Parts: sequence; C-alpha cells; structure tokens
Amino acid sequence: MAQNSQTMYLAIILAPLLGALLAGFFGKIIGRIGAHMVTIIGVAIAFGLSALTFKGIVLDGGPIYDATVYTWGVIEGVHLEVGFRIDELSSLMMTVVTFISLMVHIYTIGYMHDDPGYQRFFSYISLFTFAMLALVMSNNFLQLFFGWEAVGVMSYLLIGFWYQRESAIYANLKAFLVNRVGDFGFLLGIAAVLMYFGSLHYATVFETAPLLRDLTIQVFPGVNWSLMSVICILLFIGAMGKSAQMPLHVWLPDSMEGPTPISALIHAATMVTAGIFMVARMSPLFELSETALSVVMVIGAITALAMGLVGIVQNDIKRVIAYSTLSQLGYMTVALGASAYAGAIFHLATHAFFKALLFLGAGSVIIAMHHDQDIRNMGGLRKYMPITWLTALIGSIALIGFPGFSGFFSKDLIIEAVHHSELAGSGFAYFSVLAGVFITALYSFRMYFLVFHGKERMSASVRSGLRETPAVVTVPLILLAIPSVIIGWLGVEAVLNGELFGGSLLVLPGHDVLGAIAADFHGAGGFVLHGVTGAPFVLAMAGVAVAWYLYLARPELPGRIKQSFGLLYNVLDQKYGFDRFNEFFFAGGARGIGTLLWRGGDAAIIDGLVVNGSARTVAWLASVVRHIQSGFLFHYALAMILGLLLMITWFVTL
Amino acid sequence: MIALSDFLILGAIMFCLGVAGIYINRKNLIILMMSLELILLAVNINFVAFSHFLGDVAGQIFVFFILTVAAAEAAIGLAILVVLFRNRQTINVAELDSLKG
Amino acid sequence: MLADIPLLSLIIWAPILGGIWVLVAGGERNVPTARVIALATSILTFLLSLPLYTRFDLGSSDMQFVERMPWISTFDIHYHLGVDGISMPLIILTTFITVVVIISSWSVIKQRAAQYLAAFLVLEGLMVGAFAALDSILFYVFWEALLIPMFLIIGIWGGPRRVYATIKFFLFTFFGSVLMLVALLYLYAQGGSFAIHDLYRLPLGMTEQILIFLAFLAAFAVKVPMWPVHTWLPDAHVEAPTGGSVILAAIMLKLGGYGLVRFSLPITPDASQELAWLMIGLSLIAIVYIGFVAIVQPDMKKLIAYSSISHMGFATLGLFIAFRIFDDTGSMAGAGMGVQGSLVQMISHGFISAAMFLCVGVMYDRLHSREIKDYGGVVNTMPIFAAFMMLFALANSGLPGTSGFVGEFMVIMGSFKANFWIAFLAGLTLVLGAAYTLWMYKRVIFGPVGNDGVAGLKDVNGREIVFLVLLALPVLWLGLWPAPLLEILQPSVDNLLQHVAVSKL
Amino acid sequence: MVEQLVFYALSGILVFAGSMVVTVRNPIHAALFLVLAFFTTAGIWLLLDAEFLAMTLVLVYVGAVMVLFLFIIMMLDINLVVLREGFSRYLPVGILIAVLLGLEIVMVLGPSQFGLDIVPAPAHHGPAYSNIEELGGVLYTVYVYPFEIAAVILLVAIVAAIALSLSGRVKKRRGQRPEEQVVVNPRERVRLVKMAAERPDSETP
Repeated sequence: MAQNSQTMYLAIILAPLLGALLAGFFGKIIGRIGAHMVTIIGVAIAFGLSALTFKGIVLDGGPIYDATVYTWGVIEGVHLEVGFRIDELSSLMMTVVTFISLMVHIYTIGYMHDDPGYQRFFSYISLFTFAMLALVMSNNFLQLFFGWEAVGVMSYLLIGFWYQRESAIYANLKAFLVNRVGDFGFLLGIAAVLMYFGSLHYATVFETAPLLRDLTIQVFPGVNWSLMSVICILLFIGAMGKSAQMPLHVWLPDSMEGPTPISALIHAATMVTAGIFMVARMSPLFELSETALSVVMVIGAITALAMGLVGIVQNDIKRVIAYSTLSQLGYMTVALGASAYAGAIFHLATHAFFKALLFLGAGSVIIAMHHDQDIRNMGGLRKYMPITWLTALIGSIALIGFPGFSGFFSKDLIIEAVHHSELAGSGFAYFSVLAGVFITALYSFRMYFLVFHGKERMSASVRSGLRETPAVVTVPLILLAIPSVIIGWLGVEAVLNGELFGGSLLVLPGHDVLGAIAADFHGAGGFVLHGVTGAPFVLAMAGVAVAWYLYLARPELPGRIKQSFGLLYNVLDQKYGFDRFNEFFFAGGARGIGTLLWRGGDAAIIDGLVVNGSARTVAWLASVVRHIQSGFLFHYALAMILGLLLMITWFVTL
Repeated sequence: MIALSDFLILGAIMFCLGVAGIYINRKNLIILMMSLELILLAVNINFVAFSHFLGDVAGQIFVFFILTVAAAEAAIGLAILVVLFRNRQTINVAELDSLKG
Repeated sequence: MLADIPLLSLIIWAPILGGIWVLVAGGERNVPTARVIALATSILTFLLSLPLYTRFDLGSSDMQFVERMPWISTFDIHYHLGVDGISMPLIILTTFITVVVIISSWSVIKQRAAQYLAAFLVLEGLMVGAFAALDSILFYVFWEALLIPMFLIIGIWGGPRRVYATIKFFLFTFFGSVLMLVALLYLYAQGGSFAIHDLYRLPLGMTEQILIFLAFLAAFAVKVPMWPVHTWLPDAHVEAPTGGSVILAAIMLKLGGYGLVRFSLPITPDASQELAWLMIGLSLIAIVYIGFVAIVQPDMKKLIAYSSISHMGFATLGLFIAFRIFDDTGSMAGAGMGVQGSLVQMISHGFISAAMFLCVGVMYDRLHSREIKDYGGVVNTMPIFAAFMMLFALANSGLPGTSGFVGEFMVIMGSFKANFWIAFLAGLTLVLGAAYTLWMYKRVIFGPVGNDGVAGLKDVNGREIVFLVLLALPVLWLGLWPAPLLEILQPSVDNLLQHVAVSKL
Repeated sequence: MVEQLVFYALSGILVFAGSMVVTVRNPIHAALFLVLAFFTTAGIWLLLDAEFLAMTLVLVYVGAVMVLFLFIIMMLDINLVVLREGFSRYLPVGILIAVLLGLEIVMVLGPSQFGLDIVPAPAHHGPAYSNIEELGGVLYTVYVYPFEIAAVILLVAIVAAIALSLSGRVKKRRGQRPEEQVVVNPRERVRLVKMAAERPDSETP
C-alpha cells in the first residue's frame, strides 16, 4: 500500500515535470500542439491523482502518508531528506493547485495562441506546477524551501516572459528580489528550527515543539525573546514575501506584467498563497507564540485594508485585481493570526477559484480589447461577451462575499473568527476586515461597472472587433465559475467541524475561534441566512451601491471627488509611496553603498592607499635614493674613499 | 738604516696623492687614470718593501702581476677613452652619467 | 595489482608531461595536433582521477593512496602524497575543470595556442600536486610553481592591462607565500620535520601559534581571497583570458581555503580559536561589503570576480564558525555543518564560477566586450545560451536545487548555531547575490535587442553546448543530491574537528 | 748613511713628482711627471734589492704605458679649460682628505708598528745573488698558473683594446659579401613584367 501510494505521489509530482521537460527541450520537435498536449496531459494526470488522493484521505478518512523519497544528505547525523507528507491540508492544496493549473493550461491555448514563445510558456507553467506541488507535498522544511524558491524562480521567469518589455523585466527582478528578502527571513527561521530541534522533519519538529515552548533566546544581548516567537516571526517574514504582505507586497502589482494566465495561476491562486499554506502548515509552532500570532494578524489587517484602498484608484484592469488579491491575502493572513487556520485555507481555496476566474475573465476582456488593459477605455462589454460578463459577475459577487457564494462563506468565517479572537491587535484587525468588506465591494464593482456596463468608451476600430473569446478561453471560465459558486456550500461545514483538515492543523483550545463559531453553526443554509442580516452584508451592499452611484449613475462624480481629495488620492495613487521609497532607499541605497565601497573602499583605500600606495612609497624612496647614483665616476670613487677612511678609522681606533 | 715604516709611509703618501688626484681632477679622465697609476704604484712600493724586509719573494711576484694587470688596464682604459672621445667629443667625466639611476 | 599503481603521481605528472609534449609537438603550424593531444591528456587525467573516488574508502579519515619516498634527505623532505575526503573532491574538480577549459579554448585562442594549452596542462598537474602533497615543502613547491603558468596565461594571453594585473597578482600571492615559508621553516626548526602530520602533533605556545597562524593567513587569505587582500582578483580576472579566469576562480581560489583547512586549523588550533572573531569578521565583510560592490560593477567579469570573493567568504566563514560554536558550547558538536558547508561551497563554487566565466567568455568571443552596457537583449539572438546562463545565474544566486545553495545553506545553518547576527549577515547574500547576478542578467540578456552587435550574435555552437552541459550537470547533481559528496567529507571533517578541539598549548 | 741620503732624496723627488701629476694644468706635463715618478720609484726599488722589478717598471711603464698615455693625450683634441673647472674649489677638500687619510695610514703603518726595532733590516745579499733567478724560480713553478692567467689577461686586453677602437667602423667594410651571394634568390634580382606584345592603337587618329 505504502509503495503504491508513493508511486502515485511520485506520479503526481513528476507528471508535470515530465511535461515541462518535454515541452521545454523538445518544443521545436513536438510543435505547438504537442507542447500543450504533453503538459496538459501531465497536469491532468496530476489533477486526477490529486483528486483521488483528496478523496482517499479527506472523504474516506484514509491514513496520512509521511515518508521519505530519498536522502538529500546527511550532515552530522542530521538527515536532510526529500519526502512527502500527504494529509488533509496537503491533499486539499494539491487538488486546488492542479485544478487551477489545469484550467490555466487549457485557457493558455487560447490566450497565448499567437505568441512565439508558446512551447516555452507551457513548459514554464508545468514546471511551476511541479514546484508548487513539491512545496505543498513536502514533509520537511528543506523541501519546503526548495519548492518555495522554485516557485519564486518560475514566477520570475514567467513575469519576465515577454523579455523584450522593459517593464516586464523590471517587474520580474523586483519580484524576485523582494521575495528573496522574505526568503532571507525564512531561511533564518529554518536555521533556528534546525538548531533547536535538530531536525527539519515536520513530524519531529511538531512533536518536540511543545517541549521548547518556554525556551528563550537572546538575539540582542540581554533581551530575552521567546524562541517560538523568534522562529515564527522569521518564518512569517518568508510568508510575507511570498504572500505579498505589507511591506513586502510591492512586487505583486508589478508582476501583472506577466501574461494573464500567470497572473491567475501564480499571482492569485497558488504561489502567493504558499505563505498562507506555510503558516497553516506550521500551526503547531505558531500556536505556541501569541506574539507571533498577533504580528501575523496585524500585518494581515494592515494589508487587507490598505491594499484594498489602493485598488479603488487603479485603472489597469489587472492591477485592480492584483490589489484585490493583496487585500484578500491580507484576509487570509488575519485568519491565520486569529488561529483560524482552517478558515484561512478555506478562503485560500475559494479565493483561488474566484480570483483565477476573475483574472481569466480579465484576460478574456484583454484579448477582446486587443491587449488594452485600461478600464477607462472599456464599458458596455456585456453585450459583446456574454459568457465573460456572466462569469466575471459571478467572480465579483463571490469576491465581495455575497451570501451563498463561495467568498461569502470563507470571508464571513474570517470576520467572525477575528471577532472571537482575543489576541492583541484583534480589535484593529476586526475593524480592518469589516472596512475591507465595503472597500472590496466598492473596487470590485467599480471595475465591473466600468468594464461591462455604461458607455462604450473604446475606439471605433476596437469596438468593431469586439466578440466573445473562443471556447478554450470560455470553457475554463465556466469550469471555474462553478466551484466559485458551490464550493462554499460544500466546504463550510467540514471546515468548521474540523473534518476537512483533521489533524493536519493544530489549534490550541484557548485559540479555537472556529470552534466558537461552530457552536452556533446550524448548517450552511442557516449560515447564509445569518449572513444576510450581518454587518458585512450591509457593508458589501453599500459598497456595490456606492460603486453603482459613482460609476454608472453619476459618472462625472469621481473626477470631482478626486479633485477635492487630491492629497488622499495622490497617496493612494502612489501606493503610499512604497515603490518610490524602495526605489530610492533600497535600490538606490544599495547602488550608492556599492559605489561608495567600490570607489572609496576598494579603489581608493585598499588599492589606492595600501596597495599602490606602498608601491608608490617604494618608488618614491627609490627616486630619492637613486640620486646617490649620480652616474659620475668620481662620486663613486669618493664614496669608496670615504668608506676606506671610515674603515681605517675603525681599525685605528680599535 | 732605512726602516720598513719609512717605505710604508712613502707608499702612504703616494697613495694619498693618488686619492687626492682623483678627487681634485674629477673631470679629466686621463689624469684620473694617472692617479690610479699612482695608487697602484704606492701599493707596489709597499709590496716590494714588505717582500724585502720579510725575505719573501712572493711580494715581488705580486708586484709583477699587478704590473701586468695595470698595463692591461691602462690599455683597455685608454681604448675606451678613445672610443668615448670619438663618440662624444669629450672626456669630461661630468658629462658621463649614463650610469645614473 | 591495481593498488600498486602510484595513482596520485600519475595524475600529477601525466598532464605535466602531456603539456611538455604539446609544447614540443605543436608549434604555430601544428595547432590541431596540439589541441588533440591536450584534450586527450586532460581526459586521460580526468579518467585517472576517477579511481580516487571509486576506490576511496568512505569510512576512513586516513590519508589514502599514499606515496612516500625521500626527496631532499638532508632536511628530511619527502615526496609524500596522499588524499583524504577533503582533498579528493578538489582533485577531481581540478581534473574535470581542466577538461572543460581545454574544450572551451579549442578555437578561441589564435596566437600560440599550443603554448596556451600546455600552460593549462602543466597548471593542472601542479594544482593536483598542491592538493595531494603531504609534505609541507612539497606543498610549498607546488604552491609557488603554479604561479608561473598562471602568470604566463594572464601575462601573455590577457587583456590590455595584463601587465598591471599580472604583477599585482604575482606580488600579492608571492608576498603571502613568503611569510608561509618563514612559518614552515620555523616549524621545522621547532619540530625537525616538514611532514604535515608531524606538524599537527607539534606542541606550540600561544604567541608562536598566533604568529604562525598570521603567516599562514597571509598566504591563504590572499589566495581565497579574503577582504582586504582581494583587490588583485578582479583585476586578474578582467585581464585573464577566459580559460585563465575559469581556472583561477574554480580552482586556485580553493587552494587558499584548502590551505586553511590543511594547515592553519590543525597546526595552530588555539590561534584559530583565538582569532576566529577576526576571520569571521573578515568573512562577513567579504560577504556583505563585496556583495554591495558587485552590484555596481559595469564589467561582467569584474562582477563575477566580486561575486567569487563574496562566495568564498562563505567558505572561510564556515570554517571559523566552528570555533564560535566551540566557544559557546565547549564541544565541536554541530560545528561540522559549517565546515562541511564551507567545503561544499568550495566545490560548488568551482563549477558555478567556471560556468559564469565561460558564459561571459562565450559572449566576449562574439562581441569582444565585457561591458554590461554593450549588451542587452542577448536572449533574442541566443536563446539556448540564455537558458544556460539563466541556470548558472540562478545557481550563483544560491537557488535550491543547484549546487550554489547547498554550501550557503549549510554555512548559514551552522552560523546560526554560533550567533544569530552572523547568520543574519551571512543570509544577506540571499538578497545581494540575487541582486547583483540577476540585475546583470537582466541588463545583458533580457530586454529588446540592444545594438547591432547583439543583433548579429550567433547562438552557441556544439562545442560550447558541450562544455556548458558538462558544467550544468554537476551543478544540478550537487544541488539535487549532495549526499555522495557529504559522505566523502564527513569522516575527514569529523577527524579534523576532533583534532582541532584538542588544545596544543 | 749613503743609503738613507739616497732614499730621502728619491723620496722627495717622488712625492714632488706625484703632487705635480695631480696638480699640473697640462696633461702632457702630468704624464711626464708620472714618468719621473716611475723612474724614482725604480730607484727606490733598487734600494730594496728588487732589480728585476725596477727594470720592469721602467721598461713596461715608462716604455709602454706612459708612451701610450702621451700618445693618446696628443691624439685627442682635449679642451683643457673645461676639464680644469672647479679645480681650485676641490683642492682644499682634496688636500684635507689626503692628509686625513695619510695620517691615519701612518698611524697604522708608522714606526710604532713597523720600525727597525720591530722589523729589522735584512742582511744584504752577496754578489752571487740574482734577483731575477729567484723570481723566476718561483714564478715558473709555484705561480705558473697565475702566470699563465696573467698572460691570457694581457691577450684579452690586446684583443679588447683592438676591438674597442675598431668598433663603429665595421660597417664601412667594402668588398664581397659571400654569405649574401650564397643565399641569393632570383626573384629578388629580376623582376619579370608582363606586357602586352603590342600597344593598343589608341593614339592613332
């Protein structure tokens, strides 16, 4: 049995890799159709087997699998291995990842139809799927980090897929470097784990963790910090990078320079949620540190609120969704901070569906608009693209958490969970997530109205070409729209009563906010009814109404508001100045320090003063001394005579 | 009787004259060479004197060799002088500074 | 039967004799013959070095394949060779890289090609000799002798400022090695033996140890190179021909690290303990300071040279955090992570830096410029090359799954054990390394076609693909499965640490 | 007594001649004074029973070396004025150095160390004594190798002197150059020009 499972899991992870290698190395030989066939088959195998795994472990309650594939290395008795841990959490992630990936693969056939890098693109996204699977299936920190970095690299390559675009290659470098800042913290966290636990294996670490609960270390001399807090915060820094939490969020909006399928797959549904997944995976550690949980919650709350606000003023269709993603990631992070890990993962899953849907819908619009992404040039597309319109509407409704749609269940869970949380910062977080509901509704429907309703603001030539996109584009939209509607109904009960995640997430009794909600839970229908009467629903509806009023009823108003709140608008338009600050302080600072150290340190002091300086000193000494060598015979003779004189004097006086 | 020291003092005087000659005539290469001959002569006087007073003929043998070498030296030195003069139209030592570092 | 073959001697002398043969056989007219002989010799040497691994006794930390015969009996100097788990991988690295270098110089060098190849073969033999020597004077002879071919390689086939670079290179390294010779002579005066293993057992006072340590350091730090005696390296790299850069970065720098492991640590353990703070400090400066300097380099080779310094900072850091751990915990448990990491880093850097320099060489051969600003959008005309360079650039920035990650990971893991802030500063390389490597990659490879020169580039040919693949394989192999290498290192590192933990005072 | 008189007289002449050598304005006079110095030295050596060397000195030095000096001086057109520049400036220091040196040497070699009471004068040889015989007996036996070497040195000196004074004129040599005749290449000597057999009649109207 174990052998069979291992073969199956290997097949899940290796099928996309094989597809990627075939498409990458033999792309020219197998051609375009061959390339998308092999990769789609690979991912389809992975999805099918993942679904099977999900069924086996979650639905049928099968045994958790945890075994080593091979030993990466043994250092001083520490076994570093590559292996799988397949439990409820990872099987859910695997299913979500492979499903979205499969959809994106199919969608890409249409989206990238005319691109010269067709095979390369399929190879990349398959490889990404492989890396993401490696991340979620891992049973140890090392492989987690492998997958962690590998998805970062694939994201780097995919953002820069159109390598001729200056903005794309700027964005991908930025994304990679900001992610690296997070990884830096992450790696230190792993180092701390290795040092204190002597192992990187999840099971061992989680078992030992409670024993080290009260251990303190001194990072700064004389200041005692709880070991668990230090480890968790370091690990969370990694999550901040990957999941784009403030202030490491700056790369995500720029990453929209990549092709839209990538935005859907990597920058909405899967990679950016790796941080959320990781924290949930580490729940046995995070549970031991309330400080870390508070930090997580506050950071998440800030992100959820602040990024949503920026979303209101964006005009690029993909950037609006990108800021929406940031904001939703903030929600997930808040949930993690509130110990509602299941809620976070639940939101992750629902978000993956509806956000991928939104992105792909946006991609469909972009195709129709001939790659114009400015929503100010759109409007009234509903007529031309009915399927896209409908699916985008479903996505938007799911996003704002309209009762009954998937986003409602997960988001309401989070809001309720924060409400129940008693950690420091939960008050602020509760305010943020509530305000976030209004803002989410505002920006989502602003975009929705501007794109699909109202005046048709595009140029005549574009308008004449407007039509619904082909089936390879719309079919994934429909396939994604279905789970966006129903998955909340299916999942909410299992999430609340803990069936879905079983033992894979650990929540200490004192933090069990979901348990508190579950106590009042009387079926999904009741939850919906309860939701309709709650504050979040009112706020969401208010948001939609404001959006309708401003962008459909009185379209001239936003301009006036913009003028009267110029300062506020500027702050939002500049995204709080993070980019400018980073550009100036970090990028410019690093170059400045580099130049200073190079010109000043290396060239001037070491080479100039010490190396060439000593050479010059010798040369100077020689130039002085060489005047003794006048070249005149009599000088030499005189020197000889004087020497003789001295010698004789010495003899005489002796 | 003449003491050994008398001869040695004579040699010393001749030696000093040679040295002074080198110092005073620092520009005239020919006189410089003559001064060198004087110094050699002084040394030879000492050799011969010692040889006589110590009854060892080896001193005179040395003088013999010194004379040989001095003759050779003078020949080559003068040849160089001639070449030098031919090339630079002067034997002024002050102008000969190609050894300068 | 097989056991009687003096394998190490063969590996040392085969390439030297081959080099002489190349010199004799190949004049200006006979270059093709010379190339074939050179390639055959290098491959033969590589094959000869493989039994070192296959017949290596993994469980033992003793010297293996030992050869010993008197050389200068007056001073008790022996021709004494042998390898342990530390030097064996380095020797195989040397023989492997030489094959790559010979292939890479196949048709690139036009003038005096035979002499060029011969210089590399001779250099190979001498480097192997230095790694295999168990007599300190023998080591010193190889150590000094290998300066000569390198000096010639840079001085004859180098760039426009080659004279400045060679003299700087020579003076720096020579200055250091003279002090090492003094230290060796002092040790001989004290112990009456030049054999390295006798020196290990020689008791020494603290002041003696510190002076000897510093003398050794002068030699090894220059080679590594450690800050602040690193400035010769960028100059030498910039001026050296591609092959020279490859050997310099891939192997010669390792000699410095190897020297620290073989001499400084075991001969002067207490001084190493005492001065560990200094070494850690210098290593961290190398990692961070040089990382910043690398970012702003306008010249690709200089950038990679600086990145080499930064990466070698990890090698030295890994060696000396062991002492911090010993200070804190009183035992060497856990210190092996850093030391092994340091050795892995050296091996891995051998492959990666070689690959990076070859990549620059590939471009230089086409456009004759190393300036970043002369490129841009190379991927448009050289997609295969761009893919290879992507792999190596990522490896250079320490991506997991490539060999560049393994060493850095282990050293950071080890240094966390020593001190949080050491690990913090060392970890900065994650960001800095990515910044300088990928920023360069962005400016050179990505973007629209930068100029007419780039527009006319031809993608890599078969020969270039061969050596790039040859380097890509070990980079990936070590990254995905370093266990075999760690297995080789483990016993020797344990043995070293046990020895070092015992005070000599 | 007579010996002492002779010695002091010769010494006086020798010192006078030596000082004239280094001070006179005209090199020819200097050379002549040097000749005088050699003659007197020969006399002093006779007092020391070194007849052979005295003869050699006169023959070799006066007869050969000094003639060579005179010959060179006369042959070269030397600007004496320039050469005498700074003479009076250097003179006091020169004398000072000479006197200092002399005093010190005298302190070393003076009567206190080498007086008659310490080194007694040897007995004079009888009439049968031959200085030449004694020298020869040693020179051709014990010192035969140095003797040969001295001969070689002289030979080298001759060759060197000739080579030196001949150099610079070698290029003017006339006559055949056999080595160039041997390596001659017809293509360098004869240039065959391809020409049309007839000139095209462009000029004819």
